[in-house]
Amino acid sequence: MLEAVNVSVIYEGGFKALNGASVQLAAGTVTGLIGPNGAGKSTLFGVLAGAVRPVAGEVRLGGEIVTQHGPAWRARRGLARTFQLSRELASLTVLENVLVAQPHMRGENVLSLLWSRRAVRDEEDAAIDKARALLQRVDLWKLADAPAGTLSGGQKKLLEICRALMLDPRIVLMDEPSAGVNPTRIGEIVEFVQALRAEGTTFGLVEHNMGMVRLLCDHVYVLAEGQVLTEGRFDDVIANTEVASAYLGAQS
Amino acid sequence: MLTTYLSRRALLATSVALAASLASPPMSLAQQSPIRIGLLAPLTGIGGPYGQEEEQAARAAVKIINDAGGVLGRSLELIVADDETQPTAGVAAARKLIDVDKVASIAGVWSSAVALAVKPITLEKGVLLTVNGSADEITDGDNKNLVWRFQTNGKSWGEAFSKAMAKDGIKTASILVLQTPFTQSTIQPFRKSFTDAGGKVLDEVSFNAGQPSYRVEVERIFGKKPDAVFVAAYINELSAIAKEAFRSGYDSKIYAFGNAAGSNGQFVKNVGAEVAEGVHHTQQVPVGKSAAYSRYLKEIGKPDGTIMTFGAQVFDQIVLTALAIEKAKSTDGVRFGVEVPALVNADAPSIGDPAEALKALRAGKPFRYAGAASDFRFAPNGDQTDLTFGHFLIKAGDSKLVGEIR
Amino acid sequence: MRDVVAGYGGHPILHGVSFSVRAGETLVVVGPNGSGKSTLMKTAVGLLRPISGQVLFGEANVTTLGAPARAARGLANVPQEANIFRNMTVLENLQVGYEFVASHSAPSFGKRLDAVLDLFPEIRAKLRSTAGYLSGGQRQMVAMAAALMPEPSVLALDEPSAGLSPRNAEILFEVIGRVAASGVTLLIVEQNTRLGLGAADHGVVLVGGRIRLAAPAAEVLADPDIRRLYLGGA
Amino acid sequence: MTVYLIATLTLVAIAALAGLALNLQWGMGGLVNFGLFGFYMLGAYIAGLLTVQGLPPLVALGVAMLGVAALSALSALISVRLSEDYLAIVTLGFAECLRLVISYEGWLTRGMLGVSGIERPLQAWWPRGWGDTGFLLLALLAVLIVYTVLQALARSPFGRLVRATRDDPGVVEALGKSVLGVRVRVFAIGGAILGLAGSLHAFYYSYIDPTQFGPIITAYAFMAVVVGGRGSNRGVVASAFTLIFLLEGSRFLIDLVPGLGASELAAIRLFLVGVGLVALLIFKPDGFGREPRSALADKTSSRF
Amino acid sequence: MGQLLVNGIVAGLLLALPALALSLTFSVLRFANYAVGSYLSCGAYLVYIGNVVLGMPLWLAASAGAALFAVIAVGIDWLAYRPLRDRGGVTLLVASMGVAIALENVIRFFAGNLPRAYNVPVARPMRFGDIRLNHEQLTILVAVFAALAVVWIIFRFTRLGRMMRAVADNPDLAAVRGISRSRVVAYVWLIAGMLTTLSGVLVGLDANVEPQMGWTYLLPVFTAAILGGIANPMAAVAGALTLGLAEELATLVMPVHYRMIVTFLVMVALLLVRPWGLFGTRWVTK
Repeated sequence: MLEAVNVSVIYEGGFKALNGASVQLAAGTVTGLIGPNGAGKSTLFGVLAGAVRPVAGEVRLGGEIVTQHGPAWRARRGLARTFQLSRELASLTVLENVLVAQPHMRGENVLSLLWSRRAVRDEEDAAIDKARALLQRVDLWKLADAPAGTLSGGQKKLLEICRALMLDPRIVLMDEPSAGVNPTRIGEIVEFVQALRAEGTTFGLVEHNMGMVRLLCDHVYVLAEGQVLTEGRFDDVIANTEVASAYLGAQS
Repeated sequence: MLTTYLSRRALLATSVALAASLASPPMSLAQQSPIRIGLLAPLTGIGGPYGQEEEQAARAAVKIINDAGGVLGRSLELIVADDETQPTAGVAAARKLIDVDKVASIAGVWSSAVALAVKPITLEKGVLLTVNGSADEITDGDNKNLVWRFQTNGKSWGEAFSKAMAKDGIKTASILVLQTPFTQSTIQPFRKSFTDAGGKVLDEVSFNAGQPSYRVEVERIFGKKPDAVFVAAYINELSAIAKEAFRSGYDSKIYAFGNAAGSNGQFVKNVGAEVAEGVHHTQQVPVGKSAAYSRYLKEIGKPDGTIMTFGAQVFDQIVLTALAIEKAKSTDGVRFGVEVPALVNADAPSIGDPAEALKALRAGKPFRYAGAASDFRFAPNGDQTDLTFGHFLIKAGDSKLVGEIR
Repeated sequence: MRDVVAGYGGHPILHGVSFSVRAGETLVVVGPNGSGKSTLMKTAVGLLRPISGQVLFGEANVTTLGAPARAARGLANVPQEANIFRNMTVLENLQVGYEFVASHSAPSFGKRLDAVLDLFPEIRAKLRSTAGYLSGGQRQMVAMAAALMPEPSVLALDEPSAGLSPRNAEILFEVIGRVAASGVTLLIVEQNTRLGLGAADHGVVLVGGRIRLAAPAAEVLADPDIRRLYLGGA
Repeated sequence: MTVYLIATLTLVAIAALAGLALNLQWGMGGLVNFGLFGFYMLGAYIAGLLTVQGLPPLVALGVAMLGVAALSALSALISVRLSEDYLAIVTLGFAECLRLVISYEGWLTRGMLGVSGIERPLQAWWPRGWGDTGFLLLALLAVLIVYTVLQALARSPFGRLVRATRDDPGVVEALGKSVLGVRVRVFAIGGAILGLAGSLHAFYYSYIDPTQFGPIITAYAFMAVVVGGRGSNRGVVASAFTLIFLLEGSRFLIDLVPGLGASELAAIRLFLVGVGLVALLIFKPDGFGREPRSALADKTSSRF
Repeated sequence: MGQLLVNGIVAGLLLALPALALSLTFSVLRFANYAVGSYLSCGAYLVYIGNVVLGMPLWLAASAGAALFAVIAVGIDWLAYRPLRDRGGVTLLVASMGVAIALENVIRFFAGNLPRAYNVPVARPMRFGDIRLNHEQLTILVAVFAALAVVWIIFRFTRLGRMMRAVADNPDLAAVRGISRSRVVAYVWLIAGMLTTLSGVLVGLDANVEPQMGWTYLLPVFTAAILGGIANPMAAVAGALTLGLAEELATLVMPVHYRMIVTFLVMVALLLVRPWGLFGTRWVTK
């Protein structure tokens, strides 16, 4: 579905964030990326989403080479993402944050605003219904009118997830969705993801919460120093001593 | 210079107070409300160096008229507004003068751009407009006798320069021109007249007001070593350019406008006698020898021989406005505007002193007013005609008249 | 640290945290991402003022002091990630580490430079290089070396192993061991539980902005909760 | 006095339009357009030159709006790669260069001589002597229309997208929307309004020349937006009103403070403009108005 | 041609000091100070008072003026910029525009619009073969190089320089390393104030002292600083020289009055191709 082949990223100043990493997100599965901080997980997400351009390697989306296309192009083809550090649109309300993600809004076209006001209004009503369903699920609907900048860290994470899902994506890349989120809410995220996977959505997941990774991920990649250390089923990967020493620190 | 400026401000304040006190004492004048005359002067902006001069001249003229008993038995009151040498500000200020202060005329409009912007309003409201700007467009169209130019137009001045150069045996010349309507309007006539007389124009460069440096322009123009350079600019730019040419080691003669190079000795003060040495300038005369001009200088306390063209023009504007009002027995611009040309074009003995002219007018004696700035006639369109230009040369820090051009 | 509540924009991330580090010992704070480790570190070194609670250093209450003032009292800090001056040379980094903090009674710059370079022999050859161009491991060494220059009594390390390969992380913790042996008190926030706790005397486990467990390092390492947190066991 | 009031109100209307345009570009869109006066000038010139060529003034006005919108859109194309401070200096440079070109390309623009005799639209409609009042009504109508349109835009999904782009363009990209597209549209609409303001300027003065247009126009627009509250259209209109009346009112100071010359007074006036701008930023960071939200979102949530 | 190069270098040097001041303040404060031009004018007028009104020799007036304006620059920061420090670059940008307007009109109020000149005799140029160098140009050469050398030495080799570079590089880490940011900010304004005053004097020597003098320098100064990479002070000097030469040489092929368009085009082209400057390094942080 979505894959990166031998991608390398060098930041100006010579820092090699990725060094020939390859990952593959199979359709309808949840793929986990784990590894220590600074291993290049978020950079790899950036490459997959189109926000970071690799110096080498290529990215394929549904078999098509999309390396040269930016994040907006990929998003229009059903690729949604969340960010490691929440990037809420601070001055917009919670509801607006989610609504803005709704694709194909005619109301965003200035001329349609003039000619087809009725259609615009209907579209907006439909979008609000959809947003409400999402927000209610994560218990944010009660804050729909609050500026997003006033939310807590965990709430922002949830809001980001809702915003990504608003795109009706085929693929969702979630960068540490559980960070800062209240443990009881983590369960909801898990349910959310499982339900959508059942409908055929593909997920990529960067996560430090191993419980969540174990519950969700069909396939796991371990990254360290910009390279894929190993990959496989979660339990197999965990059993790998090198992985353990790199990341988990558990002396088995 | 800062100190002289401050003291001049003090002087201004006292002269304001003086004018205010003068407005009341003569009992007969105080009975009726004064006739208001507007002065739309360039107190700031690129015309800034000339704004004070205009205001001083206008106050002098008003004082002389009021001392002579005022007009129609009423005193004159001068209302000054700043046009910032900028059309938008000029329009706003003119609206205030017309709509709030109810002035009968607006004098002293220095910038052609401001004049062009203000003209439609004064025409609509029937207010007399006397200008110092020389762009041809100012007097174009049907002006209902409401617009009069107290300044030579660009054409005659440009030709005067070419004649002055021809007299000095100049074969090659280059042109450095500031981007304003007035300065530009002199260039084509100069070029044509100069080449017709067999001269050769090597190069022409235009520049903007308030440039940080004029080195590039000077290098380009003086570098070709023409016999003379026509610097069509005001005092600020001329000062910078003359200095730059001097210290860059160039020797081409500089020809400049009298209001820039003569200007009350300010140019010599700016650049020093050594740099100013040998700078030519031309100016409509008889500045310096008319009765009206000496009366003006005396009133503002300047020694004879000081050249202050714009001031002299404003002086004439106010005096003629007053005379026209008296003659038409009306403060309605449409009615007294008609009288303006008659007052200078009449075939009668010349009078230069405003007080005497007023007396003659009241006595019904025929006369014509010979102005301070120039002994001119008015063409029907509002332009001055029949002008004589003086050709001056700066020597040892002083401007010397070296010839006349007609 | 006593009952510290801290966070950003009025939203607490730490909900009343208390612990202490005794002189000469090494304390490691572990916990999952988002548990408040970085916030705790920032509060400890003075980059973040707590909403309530106190920070004590030695006998003194330093709650209201900013980072420069705490540094001058001998609290050195190596932040996570951006922990060197990239446009400066290694030597300049060490100089900056020394000159604005060292007290007048401290040994001279030259003496300290020798002493610190003995701890980090790897960077001796790189003194003239621009720090930004070094490898991750070397940069981490430079950062620690710079922090140690003024001979601080306490060194606070924020995720020292972040971004390092397992091998480099192990090398780094060997060095940390050497530093600890030289008598410096260490406060380390670390994600690599085994390496971190392996080098520590005491461990603190932070979850959701609260302390879940505080015990000698070996005990913490053996705690089944920790295994569950990190391995996701049921 | 009434006449003077009418003149001042006309200036208020023109200033309000410029402020509204900036409020869209900077207030809502986060795009720092220091070159505002350049676009305004361009509008004035297109309208002025076409009118003196004999085109009906209203048609010239339309062309000016379209022309400035097109050029604004073009200049926004650069913006996508620039951070805010760079965009500010680039637009400022663009405007200054534009002024140079207008000053020197006399064959097209009549250079420093300026364009005179620009006819006002619909002058024949009004009875004699009511021309200024008629023009004021026209200008106020323009403000009303622009205000209504902008208010509707601000509350529409488009406005939401614009504000989202201001807050974080990276997120908007990640949501599949083109940031460049948004910026181009914002600049174009703002440009059309500036074209309108510039045209009205040309009609009002009936004479334009390059010296009428300078960075001070930009400064006034920024003041109007800062005072009015970034994003609040109502606030901008109100503050344009206050601002122009203060500035114009200060012309009367010369009659009250006899010790001061006009040049000193002009200096004091502009000094206060500068100090006022800084003081407002410090003491009234959010201005006096509030940014509109998308209407339906407001309506829906108020059901609770 | 040789003359053109000499003139271009001098023109570039005139830009170098304010460009340096601009990027110095930018690197530490992270905002583009639009008032840099007005600072230049203010400095020039202060020196004018010393030189002409009080009759001091120019070098003495320049030193006194630089010292005085340095303090004023710190004061302006304290009054206008410090309260806005946390509010982001754009707010400060707009504030600096307000500061610029205010300062320019303080000058207007006290000194009017008349151009003024320092009390320095005008002399014929020195000639070296075909190349002429006038005394002001020589003064500019010497003064700018001296100032640059001093700033470079401070920057590279002193404790103060390391302090400034540390804050510019990584303010949080600098705080951890015991450097007080507000102290560094004050020092930076002191230096920037002195540099702009000196450049004001040199611009005044080269042309006139007038209220608009700084504003006309604004665009080239920004271009020069951006050319060098705005957060990289020493590269700003290289940017200034490049721009000075480019402007001068451009007059060979296009009308003199369109020089500003050259500046503008250079800037836009550069921003599109290398937004981080010709000589700057781009550090990308996560």
